[in-house]
Amino acid sequence: MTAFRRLDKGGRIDREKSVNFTYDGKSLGGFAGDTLASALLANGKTLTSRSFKYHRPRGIMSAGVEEPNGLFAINGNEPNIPATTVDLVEGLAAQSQNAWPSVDFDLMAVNSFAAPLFQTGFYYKTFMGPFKKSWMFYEPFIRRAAGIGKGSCEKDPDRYETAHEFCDVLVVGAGPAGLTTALVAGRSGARVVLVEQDLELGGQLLSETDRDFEMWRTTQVAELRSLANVTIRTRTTAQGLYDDNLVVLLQRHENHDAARGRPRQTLISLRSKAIIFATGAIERPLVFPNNDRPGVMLASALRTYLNRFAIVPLKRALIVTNNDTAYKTAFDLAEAGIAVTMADHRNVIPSDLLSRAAMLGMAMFPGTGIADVEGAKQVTRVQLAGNHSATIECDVLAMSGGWNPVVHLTSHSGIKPVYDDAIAAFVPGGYAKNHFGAGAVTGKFGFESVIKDGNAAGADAAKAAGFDKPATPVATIGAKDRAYKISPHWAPKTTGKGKAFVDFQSDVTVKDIRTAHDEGYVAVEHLKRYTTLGMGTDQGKTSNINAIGLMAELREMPISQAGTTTFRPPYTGLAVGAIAGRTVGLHFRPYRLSPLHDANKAHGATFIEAGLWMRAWYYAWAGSTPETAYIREMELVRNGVGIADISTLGKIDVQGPDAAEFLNRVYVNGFAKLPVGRARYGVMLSDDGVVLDDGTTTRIADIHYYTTTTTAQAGEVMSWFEYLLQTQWTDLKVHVTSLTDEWAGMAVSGPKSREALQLAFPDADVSNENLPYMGCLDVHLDGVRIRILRLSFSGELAYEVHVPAEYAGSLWEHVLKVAEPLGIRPYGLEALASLRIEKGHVAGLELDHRNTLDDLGLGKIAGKEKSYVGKELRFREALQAPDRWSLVGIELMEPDKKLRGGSILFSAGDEIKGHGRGYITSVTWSTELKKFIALGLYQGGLKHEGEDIICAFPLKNEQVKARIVSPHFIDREGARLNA
Amino acid sequence: MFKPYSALALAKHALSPDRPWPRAWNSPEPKSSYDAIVIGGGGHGLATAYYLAKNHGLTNVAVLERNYIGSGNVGRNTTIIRSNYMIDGNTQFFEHSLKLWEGLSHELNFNCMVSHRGQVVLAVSPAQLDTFARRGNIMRLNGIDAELLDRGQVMKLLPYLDYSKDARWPIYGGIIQERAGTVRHDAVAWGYARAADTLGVHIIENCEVTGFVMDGDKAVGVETSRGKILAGKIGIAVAGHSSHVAKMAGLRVPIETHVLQAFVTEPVKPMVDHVISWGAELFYLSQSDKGGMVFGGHIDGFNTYTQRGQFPRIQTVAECAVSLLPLMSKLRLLRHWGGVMDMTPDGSPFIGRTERPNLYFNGGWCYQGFKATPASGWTFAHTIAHDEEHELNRAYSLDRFEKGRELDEFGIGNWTYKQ
Amino acid sequence: MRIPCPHCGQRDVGEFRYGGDASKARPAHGTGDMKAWHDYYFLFDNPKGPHDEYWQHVLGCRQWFKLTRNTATNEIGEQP
Amino acid sequence: MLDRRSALASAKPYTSSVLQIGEAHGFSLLQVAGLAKAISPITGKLPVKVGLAVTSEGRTLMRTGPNQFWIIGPEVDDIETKLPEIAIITPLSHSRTRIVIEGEPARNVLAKGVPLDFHHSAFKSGTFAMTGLHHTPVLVHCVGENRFEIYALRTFAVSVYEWLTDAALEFAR
Repeated sequence: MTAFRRLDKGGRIDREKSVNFTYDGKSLGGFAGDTLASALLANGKTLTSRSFKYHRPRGIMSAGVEEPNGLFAINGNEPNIPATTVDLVEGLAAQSQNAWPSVDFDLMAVNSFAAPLFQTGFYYKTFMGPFKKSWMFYEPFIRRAAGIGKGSCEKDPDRYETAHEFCDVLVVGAGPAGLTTALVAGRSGARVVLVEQDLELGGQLLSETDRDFEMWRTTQVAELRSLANVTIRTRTTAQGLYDDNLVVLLQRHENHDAARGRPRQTLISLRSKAIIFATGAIERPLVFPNNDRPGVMLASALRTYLNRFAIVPLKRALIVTNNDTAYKTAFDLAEAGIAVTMADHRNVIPSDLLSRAAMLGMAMFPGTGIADVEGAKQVTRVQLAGNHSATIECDVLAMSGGWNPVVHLTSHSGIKPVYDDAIAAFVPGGYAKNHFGAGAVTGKFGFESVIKDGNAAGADAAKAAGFDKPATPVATIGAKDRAYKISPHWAPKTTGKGKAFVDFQSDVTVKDIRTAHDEGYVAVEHLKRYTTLGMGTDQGKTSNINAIGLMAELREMPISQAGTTTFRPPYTGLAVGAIAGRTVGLHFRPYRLSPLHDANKAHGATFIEAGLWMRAWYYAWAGSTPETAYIREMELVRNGVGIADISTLGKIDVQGPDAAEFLNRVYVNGFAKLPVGRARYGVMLSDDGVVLDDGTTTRIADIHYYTTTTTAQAGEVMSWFEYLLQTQWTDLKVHVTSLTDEWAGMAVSGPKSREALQLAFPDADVSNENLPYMGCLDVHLDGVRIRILRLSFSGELAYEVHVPAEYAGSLWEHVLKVAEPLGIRPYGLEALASLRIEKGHVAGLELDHRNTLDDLGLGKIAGKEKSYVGKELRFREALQAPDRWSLVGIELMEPDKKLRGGSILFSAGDEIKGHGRGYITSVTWSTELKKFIALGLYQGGLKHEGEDIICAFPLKNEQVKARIVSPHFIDREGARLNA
Repeated sequence: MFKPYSALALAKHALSPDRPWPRAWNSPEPKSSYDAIVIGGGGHGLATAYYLAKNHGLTNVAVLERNYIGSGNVGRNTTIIRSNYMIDGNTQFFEHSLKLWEGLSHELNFNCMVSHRGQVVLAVSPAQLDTFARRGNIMRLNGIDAELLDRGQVMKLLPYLDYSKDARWPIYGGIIQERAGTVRHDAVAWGYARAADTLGVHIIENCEVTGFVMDGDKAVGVETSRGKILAGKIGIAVAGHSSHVAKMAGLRVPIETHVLQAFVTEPVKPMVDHVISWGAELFYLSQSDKGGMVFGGHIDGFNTYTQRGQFPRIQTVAECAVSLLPLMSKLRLLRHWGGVMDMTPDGSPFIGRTERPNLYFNGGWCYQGFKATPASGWTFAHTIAHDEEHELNRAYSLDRFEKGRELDEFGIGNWTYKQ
Repeated sequence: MRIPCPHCGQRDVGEFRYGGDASKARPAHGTGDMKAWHDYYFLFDNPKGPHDEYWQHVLGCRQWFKLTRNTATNEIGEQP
Repeated sequence: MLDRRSALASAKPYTSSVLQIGEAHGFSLLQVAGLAKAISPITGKLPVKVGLAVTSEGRTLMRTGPNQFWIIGPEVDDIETKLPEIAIITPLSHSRTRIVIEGEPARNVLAKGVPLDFHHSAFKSGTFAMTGLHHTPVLVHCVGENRFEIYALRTFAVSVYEWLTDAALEFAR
């Protein structure tokens, strides 16, 4: 069966270039310039899809982005694409959806017979029993039936790009209004961007036959293309409008090739000083029984298929309308030799239309609408009702219920559309500053008035963008506009037997809307959510306004009171991949590499992600798994000497006359009296009195300090310092600069570390006397200034060697080489983190912004007399409670078992339930104690030293016995540090 | 006239379609006074009214909604329910909520499509897996289901995630709560409204509260766009606008209003059977029963009452979606929207009495308002009815910061200006 | 949204870090009791309308500055 | 012997007939904070506002903050020793990796990731902007019609470079 055929000539298709494509695996042909929709129609494919709920046969209904029915899977990996938006390209593979075994013969159509059960609210009223969780039984069936197309689990082979753009005037839409405004603004000298979702400029003009229109169009386009300050982007959709005139555009590229870096789509974030919305209008369907049969389409779409794609109904078209615009379709069809019958809801039809219709031999039925549409798989017969009852045999039924201005973008800014009685549709409810509307979007449908409107809007927008020299207006063609007259018709008073669809894609009928009304779901949002109206991939472009009109009728109130709907971005479906662009996979977030990265790699490091950093986790010399390698690395440090990359530490240069006062304020402990050349451990709090970070600060000179922070909090602390200095303590003369990237750091640790340093820096005096614990020494090697701090995270005799980053690699190799006789080797993050557990140093897992100084056993370092950030709130009642969970060491008492991070702690006599008395933060095997040890927080803390506890890990059904001990597992007296 | 919902009723109705279904809830004129008023016809307000009537026999109750019911965050969230909380005070509350979800459709005679499809939280480092283990262990110790998953188990369960060498952060494992899942969010508002209405509660839409009627320190009624209404007790449940309404009663609260965006794609056949959350960045996704991928991320990061988000956040969330689930790349976003939310300094809510007698406060829900709905209503009703906190909401007092009793479930400090 | 950095000009919101209510007066260092600090740190006016606030041009010049933004519209006015 | 090693030492070179992307070694970077009038006798005339750079005597002076300047000099520069005591001086030569992108598509490539107006009329030679590229802070300095120098944080340099060369893949040979 076919309802359409292609004419031998005419249209804008390029008949020289034939294009082959497949539809459900069968090869078909079309021409360049076709859309998938036009090519399918030209091939006689009237029935192209099945509806969502009832699996009713459906055909293509529109010629634009509003298409609710004709959705296809494209090239096997892109579901639900409207055929009307797909340019026909060689090799395109289109697959029909939601039907089994085929759209022609769909067994799921059985749903139609159960339709009375699938009434609105069906799900909410059933599937509640018999058990509490009964939905779990029904859900898989419902889910399988839901969804339209199938997604692909394969990785997307295409590439997506993002771009930023700026301009003075953005024009959205290149119909008559858009072309006019763009040209006027362009003539003013403004930087103009004109975007059009179609592949050609002209909008509705592309469907006209009049030569004057075409001449006008080509003239304006030619001038636009000649202006250097005008950028034209076709195949580009304005998807959303965001604050401060950010418009998100999606550009689709013809020649995409991921391997050669050519994106399939580019998402452009464009900021324009002024914006002109020339977005046009979308024709509205009429609602009548069986208005969804294949072959029922919008009147303007039928005209587009005729004039742009040279496709006509086989023999006869019936056109039903409530306004004048459908007559253009009727006349064009009649002139193309197609028999046309016209049904008009209006009793009185303008006389010029009547006489032209008579001249063309059209049958006219005023005051008449549609009672029913027959035809199992496509329209065959239509029954008219009203002033005239008749049965018309036809191939195609075209309908026009009026026009809905495309107000989506204007309402993205939060300005609600308002109902305009004159055109029976919603228009923008106003414009934000520097926003302008032109053409059909404002409710003006005549060509001459649109051009006039466009000239004004173009000049206004240019002026708003700062280009106020008067520009020559764009000429019209001197035709006379006819007034737009509409007699709105929302729905038949009675629907008879056939379903009258309001939302084609979601299968929402007039009856469903009545049901929603009966049950009180009358607010527009309730109506949408209860019936799923407008929730499909077409976003309700053809259904929302009809539904509002119908609901207003049911509620017996004007549409303006019944409410409007909120339009949310994006305007059309927007691939998530296009939004993400190239910022996916390996490029999802930048990675941060230590200046020693290459050196680490050369020494066999295995890396691990730590925030953005890639850190050396463990080294090949020690083994091939982290679980065992770190133990060898720990032994190296405890018994000999190791070297570790600590470049990720945050480093801050603090300089200025008030540097000491500043540090004194931010740290709980004092820094004013720190002698030059000495370092001190410090802890800082947030205003709430909770620990923010810790680190060491070294006094380089009287008014110059070098501060380190933890790796994780480096950015936070830097920003906090800047906040305090720039907004709160503006009287303090201090300047802070991040040195995290300037300086690399390496820890040289272990009893032989001094020997190693001496070998590395033979000219320096690194003796205990000259460089005692917490001392600082600047040395020079090959003319490079290197800073040695005697600090220890491991608890051993240890040094931090800080060096300008570009010298780090060669210094690292130098130290490893000269100290080789001492057995020096690198150790990684896992060993670093484990060594500090043995020493009882807190780190990220303990500094989780829930703990106080006292919780971490650091209360004694806070100055009693001095003030510091967080001091006041630190003393809040519950933060001082004696039974707070605080830092303890934990020793495993069952040697054949394991301690695990995240274990919950209980006292030996406790029932094992609830929240316990604490938990384990960090665990390691202790090479010194030859057992598992851990740090944790425990209610009452070290008051319970020596007590037996249970570490519960119910996720693995484990409970182990352990004991509370001091967190300083080794060298409590600090003999090693001070050695 | 209440007419129970069931398959049988539906079949009967199908046979005699001319007898319309009754209204789901009525639309009464407000009376001049009630025993109790709940300000806010969202999920929490409606649930509160329902439990006031059901659990405490208080039926002379009105819910005042300035718009249509469910027009706030109950209709704007990503529909996730779960009870994986580890801080004492949160754990029991959210578990109670999940238990109420389990029987909710039954209880309300309204199918809210409570789907216990399981939530998987993915860890991107061994240390993160340890912190998840702590959470899971606490859950198990409180009778809540949780299972730890290693990488292999995650691969088996969620084969479509990116496990390739191109993944910026490899997945080390995860934790699953099988009982967690999703709920048809709008149905929750409708279901509670219908059930409360059946018990005699007045649901009054298009009624905006513009002020309080005070007798000294005591709140005795409200001024509304539909006139003055007196009440013995008044509960505020207007998350998103809590500060605004509290201010009318002279209260300053630890809340800032932020926008959280949510996203939905076109509907496709089932691909994702769980709720998925990611440890690399805040990101969560599930596939609705209708087939759309519903997902979200962080708040935009500054206070605003505009229900629209900033595009950089949209990009961030899309980047997460495609990086974690490559299948998301070709799926098309159909809508995104913003909900305005009460953010509190510690990320936990408030339910309790205020310094004004007879005035009760419920707000500060941050990211977790939806999943809390039943327990919030349950405990708030208790607090209003008995003028004292239920043991489940004792931790949620408005003055907890003065006492240093923060409930910092996520351990990141002050939410309100952290991005 | 675009934020006017007083030093670098109009920039995208993504380059900035938000710093909260700038109308709240932080007690001078070393002064203020627990209540004053509590109110400063934990309570918010949270107006729906003009809001003085801090921003840092964190991906730019790193300067903190104040501006007034209408939280009902996100429109940014003059610097207070 | 200690030697300087670039963060991009092991980065894959980018080749194209229309676009060059690579590292520009051999500079020193001194950050100076302090009163312009105290510094200018040594440095020469300083730029009047943030975003402007002036080049004199082999050095480029950039105003990077209301009261802060960058002095980009030759790899070995003695200016630090000449500056007055009152200035707060922070050597930052190692903290930044300088990546040059030059060629007709340079502006388009940068506009893929940087939310700034790269139109010739808007981003002119002699101006710079501190901004973000792929979530990292960068300073983008326009040094010719289609030539830009990007100062990236050293530890992010590989990421920034890979981002740039990936963005420029469509122009690669």
